[in-house]
Amino acid sequence: MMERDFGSALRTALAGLPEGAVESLEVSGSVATLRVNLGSLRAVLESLKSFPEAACDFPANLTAYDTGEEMFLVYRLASIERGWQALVLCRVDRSEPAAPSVTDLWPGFNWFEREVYDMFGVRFEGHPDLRRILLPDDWEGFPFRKDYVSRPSGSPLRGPQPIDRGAQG
Amino acid sequence: MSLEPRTDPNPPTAEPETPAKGPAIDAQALHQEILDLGTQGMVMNMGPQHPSTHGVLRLILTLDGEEVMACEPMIGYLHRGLEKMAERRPYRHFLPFTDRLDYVCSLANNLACAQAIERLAGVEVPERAQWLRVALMELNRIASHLLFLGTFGTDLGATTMLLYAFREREEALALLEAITGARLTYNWIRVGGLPDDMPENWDKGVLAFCDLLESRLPEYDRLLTDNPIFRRRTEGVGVVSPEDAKAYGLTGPTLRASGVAYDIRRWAPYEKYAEIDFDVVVLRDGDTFARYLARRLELEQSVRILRQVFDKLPEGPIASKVGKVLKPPPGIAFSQVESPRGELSFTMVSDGSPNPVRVHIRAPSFANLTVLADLVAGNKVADVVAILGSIDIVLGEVDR
Amino acid sequence: MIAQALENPWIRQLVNAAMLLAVINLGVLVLIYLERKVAGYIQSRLGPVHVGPRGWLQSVADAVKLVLKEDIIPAPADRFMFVLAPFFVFVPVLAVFLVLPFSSGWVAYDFSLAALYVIAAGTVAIMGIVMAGWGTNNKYSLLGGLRSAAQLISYEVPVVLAILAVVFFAQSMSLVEIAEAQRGFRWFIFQPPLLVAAFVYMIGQLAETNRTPFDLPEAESELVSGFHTEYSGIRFAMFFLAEFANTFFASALAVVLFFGGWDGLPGLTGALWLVLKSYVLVFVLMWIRWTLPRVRVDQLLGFAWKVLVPIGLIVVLWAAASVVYARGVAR
Amino acid sequence: MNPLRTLLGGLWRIFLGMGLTLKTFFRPKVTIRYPYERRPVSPRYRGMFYLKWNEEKQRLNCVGCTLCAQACPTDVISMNKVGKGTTAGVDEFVMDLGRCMFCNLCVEACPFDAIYMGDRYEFAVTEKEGSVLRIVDLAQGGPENARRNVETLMRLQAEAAEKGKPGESPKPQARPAEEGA
Repeated sequence: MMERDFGSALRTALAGLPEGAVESLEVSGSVATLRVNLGSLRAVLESLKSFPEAACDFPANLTAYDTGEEMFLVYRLASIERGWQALVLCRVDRSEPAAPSVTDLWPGFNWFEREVYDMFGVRFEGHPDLRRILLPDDWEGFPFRKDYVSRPSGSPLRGPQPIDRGAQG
Repeated sequence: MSLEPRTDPNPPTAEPETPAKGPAIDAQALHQEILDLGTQGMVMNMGPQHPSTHGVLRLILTLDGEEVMACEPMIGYLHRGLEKMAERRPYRHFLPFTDRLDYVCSLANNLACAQAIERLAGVEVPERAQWLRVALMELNRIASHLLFLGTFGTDLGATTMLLYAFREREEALALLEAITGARLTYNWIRVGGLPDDMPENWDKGVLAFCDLLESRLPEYDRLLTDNPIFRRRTEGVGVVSPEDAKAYGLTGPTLRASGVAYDIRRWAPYEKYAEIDFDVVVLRDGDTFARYLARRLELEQSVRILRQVFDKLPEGPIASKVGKVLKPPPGIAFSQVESPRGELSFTMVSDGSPNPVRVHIRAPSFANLTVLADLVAGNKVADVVAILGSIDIVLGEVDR
Repeated sequence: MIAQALENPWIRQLVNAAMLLAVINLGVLVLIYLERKVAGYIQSRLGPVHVGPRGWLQSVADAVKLVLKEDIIPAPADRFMFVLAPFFVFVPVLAVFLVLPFSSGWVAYDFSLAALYVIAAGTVAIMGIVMAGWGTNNKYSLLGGLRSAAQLISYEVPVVLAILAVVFFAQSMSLVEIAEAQRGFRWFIFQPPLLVAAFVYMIGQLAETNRTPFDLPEAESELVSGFHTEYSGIRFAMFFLAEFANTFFASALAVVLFFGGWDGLPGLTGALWLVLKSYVLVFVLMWIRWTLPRVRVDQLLGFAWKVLVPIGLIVVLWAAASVVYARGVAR
Repeated sequence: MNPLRTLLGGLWRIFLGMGLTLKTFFRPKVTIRYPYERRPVSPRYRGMFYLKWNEEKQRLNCVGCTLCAQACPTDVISMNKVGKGTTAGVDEFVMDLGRCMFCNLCVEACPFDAIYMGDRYEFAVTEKEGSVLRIVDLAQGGPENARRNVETLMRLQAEAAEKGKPGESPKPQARPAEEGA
């Protein structure tokens, strides 16, 4: 029962979007997985939040992952009242990663976006203060990209190894 | 890694250089210049090495006397790159690393990580193991909340509270040591269950501890909860409205103190929480006292849960068979666990190889810390310590 | 030869002063040990046990350690203020012991305006603390120093009012006469107005000696340790001793003002009664310290001006009225 | 509420708190005076490692199968295997404790009941090299057992050589824990 009305609520919420916006949508249990293309990412997220049926107003998680060939953004939004959550996946161009910032919709994602920028180099347009959050400000390269080369710093006994900062991402 | 000191993002404004030694000082201009100067806030560093930042958190406070005009938290001093390390090891080798995330409640991290792998690889966990996992979670939650009571009391000056809370926490750690062998970094949850069964009459030890704790809770109330000075220091300080709490992605007691009923044990029940009868502690005021009281009342709920676990504990295997090399099918999965600090979630991506493509750790302390900067502005220095203490963060899981 | 040297008044006063200094420092060492033991027992732990029999020599070991430890003067510090500050805090505390009557004969100097002298000498310490706060050129110490200036000044007023009420009853400012007026168990604490005055006095002295719940200037959890963060070695020892000597003096003065000074059952000599009673009061101060949390700065000042000072004024009026009424009836 | 009542109410609750601290003042204390008294340690305590000594066979159980080394997330264990089949054993077993997390994965992975974590928790060292433990430090019963182990292995190898047949591979003894990670 839960899946049917969550699925229908999502479809009504996303009805107003252009055709190619949502590439795929499956619902299993209380989690809906949407694949969205970058162009209409912002529109999908806005409708997920504002549409009364979907009402995904809780910013549960935002991260990214890089498989070496493609890079994906992963948004997880929950609706506390209705008890379901939406997992939104969106492919991002690896060489020039950029995405619309959603800090105005969910202030909670401010630091999450800064961390994704810090680790993957995804530039979030519209982010109030896009700086590195975990690494020192003058760190070169984005460590979590698969093409970031850094040999391990050696075991304490073998002494510090010269750290090769690796080819820039 | 560059070792020179980090550049200060907002260096104090440069001194206006004194006007050149002209023949006559233009009094009017000088006077105007002094007026324009206005009160220049004193930029002060609280941390990263400070008695009450609960770890290596650095707060750049701009003070106007005792008032805090602006605060910018700087994190990353404890960043070890755990998520990158996970990509270089087989799935199950990463489990011991998760103890070092939220080192105050490491069993919650173990469970979140194991649960993510189990969901990714479709591994079933036997009944008995699920019940024992619930017992371990609640015991670890009690130990973590006791540590909170102690350090929060010390932050506000009541150092005796630390000794009383740690006296009870010692009993909990002894019980956890009896079953896992370790006192802090347990690493005692495996993919598919537990490494070993509980020693015999361990349950009697836990029930005895529950009675002891229940007899000591009224003492904590007399020392802190009902103390007028403690009330005056915490009531009405750092209020978070339910809308802001949700918008900032706060979770755990910090969110529930503002009136939002979001507890993963009831919202998306995992292990055996669906079959356990307990109340989710939800308060209304959203101030520092409410956050303290939320954790104080959760202690009673955890005791209630522990008592139910042992009379429903079935016989049976303690772990399910998992092959020598674990290769989950390609895909993405995430786990959700209610750690004492909030929703702890591991998101894992697999491409079928023995090593994960990506392991992301959604740490509750990281999300809860975002609200600190806005909460603290306008309060006093003493309140900064109280508010930070009431959010109860652990830097291990903030920096990962 | 010694007896002949003692005739010369200067030598006698010097010996007298040296003896007083020794008694105070010894008392403070005992006090430090007592504080750590009481803190331990309240927190269900043992406190110092290793150094000496049952840990008695612990404070001696602390003192020796502090003296031998290298005392560092931080580079950016204002050397002159940094070095001078401990003396400004330590000396007034010792100076104030001058007028404390251990028993009828045992007083260094029976000053007729002793009460006024005590208050005046006490305020010099405020300058010392602010000098320390400013001198170390460290932001935490500055905050600690300014906080304590505000705190000491605002809690000076209730203490003065309480002492004033006592002076009305004793009709004299000399501590010896105040104590004399209470001989034969007619302690001032049993007079209703002075009971409230004692309450106001004790809370005021809690703040004067920077003890919890008013230990803001050295709030560990906020300001690392306030004005004496950068001090180490002998200079820190002076601050440390000053604080404990001040605590002892505050309770000894309370005993003289309200609990009859050296008046006690004939068993012991007068002085021992005074010391015994003040140690009981010191125990109460420690007991409060290890139970209550710390107040915030604005609450601290608000409590002083909005609660303690009004009560103090009422007590003074009430005391004056009851003295006049008693005099009227007597005549 | 009128101010007098709040003041008195507050005072009363402060006295309640002080009553508690006074009661604890007279209650028995919880201090364990380490090093004179020690806290009892549970049988499953994960302290310093030791290689189990087999009394009848006069050798260490370890056959050098490196399963524990593979199970270790931080490559703490390295060993030098001698002999083959039933005469297999180790004459050197190095554990670099500087990298060890005491996570117990090696003990669970060992099918030959050879490596355990004991109850000793005082093994601080003054320099980094001190944290690298050799077989002489790890063998249960001290360094001479390490020596005897090597002697037994040499003897077994000599007997196997002159009988001319390599022993078949060692069967894992019965072991309570299930097949580990």
